[in-house]
Amino acid sequence: MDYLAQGLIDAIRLLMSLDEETFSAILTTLRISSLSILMSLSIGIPCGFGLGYFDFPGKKPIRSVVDTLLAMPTVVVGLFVYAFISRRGPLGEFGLLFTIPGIAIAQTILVLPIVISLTATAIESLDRRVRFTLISLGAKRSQIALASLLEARYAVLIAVITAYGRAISEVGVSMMIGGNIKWNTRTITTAIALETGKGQFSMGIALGIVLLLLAFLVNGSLAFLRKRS
Amino acid sequence: MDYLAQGLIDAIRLLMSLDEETFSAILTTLRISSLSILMSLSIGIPCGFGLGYFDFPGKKPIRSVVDTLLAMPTVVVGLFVYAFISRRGPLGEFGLLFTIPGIAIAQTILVLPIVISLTATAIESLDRRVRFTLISLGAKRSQIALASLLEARYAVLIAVITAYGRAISEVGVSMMIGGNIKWNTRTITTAIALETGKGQFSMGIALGIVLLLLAFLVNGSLAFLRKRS
Amino acid sequence: DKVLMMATTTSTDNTGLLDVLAPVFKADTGIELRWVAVGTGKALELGKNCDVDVLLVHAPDAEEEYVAAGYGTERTQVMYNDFIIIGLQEDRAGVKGKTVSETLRLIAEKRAPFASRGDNSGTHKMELILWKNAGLAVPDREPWYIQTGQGMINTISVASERDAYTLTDRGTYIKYEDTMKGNPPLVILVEGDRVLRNQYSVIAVNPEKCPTVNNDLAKTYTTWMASEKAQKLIAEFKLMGKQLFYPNAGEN
Amino acid sequence: MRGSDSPLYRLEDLAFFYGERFELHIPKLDIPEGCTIGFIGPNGGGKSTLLKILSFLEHPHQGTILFSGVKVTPDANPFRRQVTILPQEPYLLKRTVFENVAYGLKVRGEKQGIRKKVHEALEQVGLMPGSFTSRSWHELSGGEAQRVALASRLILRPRVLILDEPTTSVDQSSALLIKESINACRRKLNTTLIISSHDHLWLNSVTHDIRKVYQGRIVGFATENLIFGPWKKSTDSLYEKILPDGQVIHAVSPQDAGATAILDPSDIVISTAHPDHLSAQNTLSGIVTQLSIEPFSDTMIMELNCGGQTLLCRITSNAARELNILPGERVWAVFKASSLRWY
Amino acid sequence: MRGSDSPLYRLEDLAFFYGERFELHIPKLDIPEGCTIGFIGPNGGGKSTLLKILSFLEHPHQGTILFSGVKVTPDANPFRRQVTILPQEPYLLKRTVFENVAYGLKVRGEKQGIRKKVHEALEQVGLMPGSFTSRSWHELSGGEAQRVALASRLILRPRVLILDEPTTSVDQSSALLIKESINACRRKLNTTLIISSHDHLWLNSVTHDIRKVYQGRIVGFATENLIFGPWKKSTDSLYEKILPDGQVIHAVSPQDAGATAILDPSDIVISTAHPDHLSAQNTLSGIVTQLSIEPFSDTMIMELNCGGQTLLCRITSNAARELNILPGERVWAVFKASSLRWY
Ligand SMILES: Nc1ncnc2c1ncn2[C@@H]1O[C@H](COP(=O)(O)OP(=O)(O)OP(=O)(O)O)[C@@H](O)[C@H]1O
Ligand SMILES: Nc1ncnc2c1ncn2[C@@H]1O[C@H](COP(=O)(O)OP(=O)(O)OP(=O)(O)O)[C@@H](O)[C@H]1O
Ligand SMILES: [Mg+2]
Ligand SMILES: [Mg+2]
Repeated sequence: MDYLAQGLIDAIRLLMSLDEETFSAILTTLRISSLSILMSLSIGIPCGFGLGYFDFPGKKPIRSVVDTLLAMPTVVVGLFVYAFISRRGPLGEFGLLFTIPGIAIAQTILVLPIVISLTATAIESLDRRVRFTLISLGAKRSQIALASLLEARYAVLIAVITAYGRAISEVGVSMMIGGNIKWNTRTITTAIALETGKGQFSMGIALGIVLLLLAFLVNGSLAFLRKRS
Repeated sequence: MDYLAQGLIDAIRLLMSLDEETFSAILTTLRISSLSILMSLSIGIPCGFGLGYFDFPGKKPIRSVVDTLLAMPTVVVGLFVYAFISRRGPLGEFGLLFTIPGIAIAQTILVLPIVISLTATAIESLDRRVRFTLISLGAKRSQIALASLLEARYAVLIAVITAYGRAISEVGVSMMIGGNIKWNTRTITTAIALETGKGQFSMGIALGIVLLLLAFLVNGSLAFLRKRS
Repeated sequence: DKVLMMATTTSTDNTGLLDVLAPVFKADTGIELRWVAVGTGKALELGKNCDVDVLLVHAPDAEEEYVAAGYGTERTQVMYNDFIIIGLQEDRAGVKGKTVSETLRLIAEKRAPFASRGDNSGTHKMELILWKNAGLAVPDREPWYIQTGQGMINTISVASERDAYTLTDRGTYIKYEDTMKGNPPLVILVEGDRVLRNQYSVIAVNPEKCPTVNNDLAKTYTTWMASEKAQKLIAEFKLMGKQLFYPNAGEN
Repeated sequence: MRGSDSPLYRLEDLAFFYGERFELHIPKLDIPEGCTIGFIGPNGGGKSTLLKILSFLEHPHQGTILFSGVKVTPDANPFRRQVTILPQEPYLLKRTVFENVAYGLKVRGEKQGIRKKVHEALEQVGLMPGSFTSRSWHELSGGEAQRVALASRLILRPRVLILDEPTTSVDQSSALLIKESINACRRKLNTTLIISSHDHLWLNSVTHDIRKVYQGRIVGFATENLIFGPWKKSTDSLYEKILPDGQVIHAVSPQDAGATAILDPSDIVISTAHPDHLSAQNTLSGIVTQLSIEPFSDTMIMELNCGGQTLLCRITSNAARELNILPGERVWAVFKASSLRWY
Repeated sequence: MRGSDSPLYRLEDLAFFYGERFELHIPKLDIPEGCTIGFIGPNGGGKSTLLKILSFLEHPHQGTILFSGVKVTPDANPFRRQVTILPQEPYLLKRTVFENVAYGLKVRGEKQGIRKKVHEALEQVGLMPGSFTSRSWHELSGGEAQRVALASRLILRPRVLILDEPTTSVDQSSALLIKESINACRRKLNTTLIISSHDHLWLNSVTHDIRKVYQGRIVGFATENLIFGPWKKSTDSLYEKILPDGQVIHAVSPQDAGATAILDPSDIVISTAHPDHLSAQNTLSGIVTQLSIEPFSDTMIMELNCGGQTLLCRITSNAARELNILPGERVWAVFKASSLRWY
């Protein structure tokens, strides 16, 4: 119990003292999660729209596969990506292992199913009249996609928030691909894992609080978007 | 790359040889995830309904907090629960640490935000006429909740699937609270972490495939429900 | 900028030793040392895949195998610490001061809880050797034998929650003592046996198998670690006023 | 509780706002039990808002509602199940037609005879149960959906049945059927009916107590003509509105240029030739577009199109017979400037 | 491409199914450019389905559609932007009224003068731009929403404007306005108008080419009476249907007991006294409920209520004048059993 209280105190101290190590981890976390969320949205939202909007043969099996991939453990994604980007892997020459882009790619793969599945559901849950209305007003395919996503904006936003939450809080991928290298690829979550591994539970809690604060700020700015739209 | 191919072969071997260790982990995984998903649904769906359906002061801040908790790292949840149920914690006397119910409780806390947030969004995305229709047909509060959830069944189902995916694939909580004790609290994901730590990457992949197969079966039965409804 | 990529075991990282050595190494040689702290098995695997330039590990048998298979060169021992057996003060199996083999026999006989890392780490491999030395089969499904499959600190936590004995390296134990504010529930019961020595070595990844590795930097690092300066730093590294590692480069 | 002397609904000094934009204000309205009351009026007048309040779906921001003598509070309302509304845009639950119609019974815990009741309700709205019960909610045409929604209200045999434009997108013979069903409700169960509609003829055939709702107020009765502004000053005391074809309506002192005038159809005199030497300031020429009987009376409503402005005029059947006017003929409508009351 | 000899639409042997339950079947239909065509008929007849096909939202399962001579394919359709439909239950995008009305222009890449066009379109449907443009989609009454949806179609100035029951829940003066707006479209832009409605009078005032859609078929013209079964054999060659008040309609050899008969209003003779010694087998007594002018002709439509069965009868204006019949009076409708054609 003590370490929860102590963790809170440590969290304040970490932030107040502008602790350099913590800030390096915060920055790395933000960089990776922004990169991965941008990539996963730009791939996942179009895919999710297509999966939710169109009827095509094989739609149901694809949907099942995507839903199943929601259960993909981070470590497995990590191993999978590692197999490709390790020096001996087919993409070894790009030197992505132990780098921020490397982690971001793996995180993208991790959260893509969330983005796709939740976006598809958001589009499927739309009033069936949306489609006909947009077509009859003359919208072309990409305009239909954009307008449908706007109609489903709350549900799409929550897809984004869920995906972001998953990306920022995962540790398996960052550990496996990033290597938790201090000043370099150490994220808040890998730092938490490290501290916990050392038995520094209060420090782990403190970093956890820092992470949640970060997520709160990010969500706050998204909620601001939500209000404006 | 070899790991992937080798992993696939290992996965088949594991399942064909009815490997006892693997089956113990599968069983533990199923037990824990069923328990935690049942608990999180029975708490989360009513809360999510309330958050999506009613207007009350403080609704927005609560929503923000729930959305933020989507970014809660598993290790932090683990630490948090550990603080309560460890011997020295306030709930130490129940001896929940290193037990399946203990892990299930922690997992419940982990996936609750997903269930609440996605259910609330599902309810909010409903046609605004649903509420008036149900009231005017004479539905009482709990009947309104049930019927609204049924109206939003696709979106609620995907909330369940996402939560299930998160529960079955997480490792931090199972490790921290379960202790990864062989023949006892070792789940597929903690086994993956172990094998990966040992450098047995192909075994990690193999277990990952086993996990995904499990998830596929569970989703399949849910999809069957979806069809029938 | 010269960057040397190293895979090491968690103990060197968790204790903070590398945080002391790396800046000095950089000042001396201009090389930046970056390391990933993982289990020994995984560290060796990273070496096999050419993802790191050098290894700092403590599993002599696996290391020899690794070098013999041609994955590594210039295995150089740099330091050691030792393993200890810890348990509750009450010591229900009455092992305090006994030899290691006797200790294990007593534990098995009394069916006293024993936490094993069960993760193929250096510590785990040592434990397996100890069971063998004691003439006992390695327990598996005994209810008193808890296989955690986790890191050392977590295994100690499990042991303390379950009132179990466990085998640990001294460095981690001192760290644990530190976090418990000097008043840990588990105390040292058995120590000092020659077999309990925990040897750390540096191995360079073989440039013939991995053309992309920085073998020069690895060599520089190996030499530096064996240098008097580094050896002195290791000897002076203390936690709670206690020495964690004993330099032994060049010794056999 | 259920005082026989107090009306079923008593609204007092009631107000409901949508921001600054719209205010429904009803100083007083009594609705006796067992009566049928109709509301008509232009779009955005406030009919739906009023009906939502009467069905306890919305609570007024000011004033009180007494329901059979008991004050209605915003929350837990013991009368909720006695009142049911068919909204203007009914929503069908994403289930089969059968389940939609049966839902209200199910939530009331009824278990027996549901099947039979559902079939009856569907028949009441002209849908053959055999072909409809097992359909899914989306396998219906617009009018069929409207009627399923109505059936799911009729089946409840409520004390008060509130219908917001029940005949939109319903065909004429079904509209007749619906009229009969709701009349049967009233006769057999003494159901109080509150109905809004734009279909004047249909509403007229269901009730003769039709109120007009305009700009959030109940402004008299259905057949009244509304003449909208703008008005501009012509002579000292007179204001005028120019119709699209150039004819002019004169009025006395509107409050402002945009004011709306109310003209009672009984205040209009019809002439088959252009009248001369008349004291009334307004003489409009128009084409008769429709003649219809007014129920429960010996009068007739004549609809004129006076250069784009529709005027309803009330004449006795005898007068109609004597004048021998038929749709398509030109007549003159004569009324005093002072007959225009200001809303 | 745009052959002046080929009609705008040519439907040939077209069929559309909803499972086994419903089949729309149109052997042949031509719609010339610039015309106005109306569809009327009972609920579930297939009007909306037909209009969806004509607006390329659904593709028929069989048969061909030629649009200005070019065969229409299910996918990428070059004509899609030339045709727009106001669906039966219009959907407003979750945006402001302004953005809803402007959407069609925006997707067409228009940037200039949008504001002005939106204001014009809103005025066309009788909504004051000042008070409506900035409202959110849900801050509207039912009729206002309907009219915003219409405005967002009118603004497109389409080659073909398809309206599925455009006046539902719209008040009477707005219905007049809408009529004028769509007439202006036709006059100024030569827009082809395809309209379904249950409001016979309103539709009649917009077009005189009204077809009846019944059970998935286009079965002639609007004013035709439909007399539904059941029929039962009475004498050797005659079948009869008994009306609710006991009167009987006789017919010759229906295909089956449930068959529906079509009766042309011109085939009915009206008498003010009970006619004797007539050869026609059918003599029904009824009350005149309505008289209305038929546009573009010298005839009138008289609506009778014969014990629950509505009958439309066509008489010349002269005949109406001579007989001096007014709504509310009792008359007799006389027609031959053989006038009943079978659908
Ligand atoms: N949710 C809302 N927010 C703001 N204004 C609203 C809202 N709903 C309705 N209004 C406005 O309130 C007024 C009354 O609306 P109401 O729906 O009661 O009219 P109505 O008489 O039923 O009209 P209609 O004949 O078109 O159905 C209208 O001017 C409308 O624009
Ligand atoms: N999605 C659907 N699935 C199955 N049947 C349908 C579906 N949509 C409509 N139908 C059926 O097809 C028939 C024609 O429907 P349609 O909507 O075209 O009728 P309509 O003439 O527009 O009727 P209304 O006047 O009620 O709007 C109806 O019998 C209806 O029940
Ligand atoms: Mg309304
Ligand atoms: Mg229709």
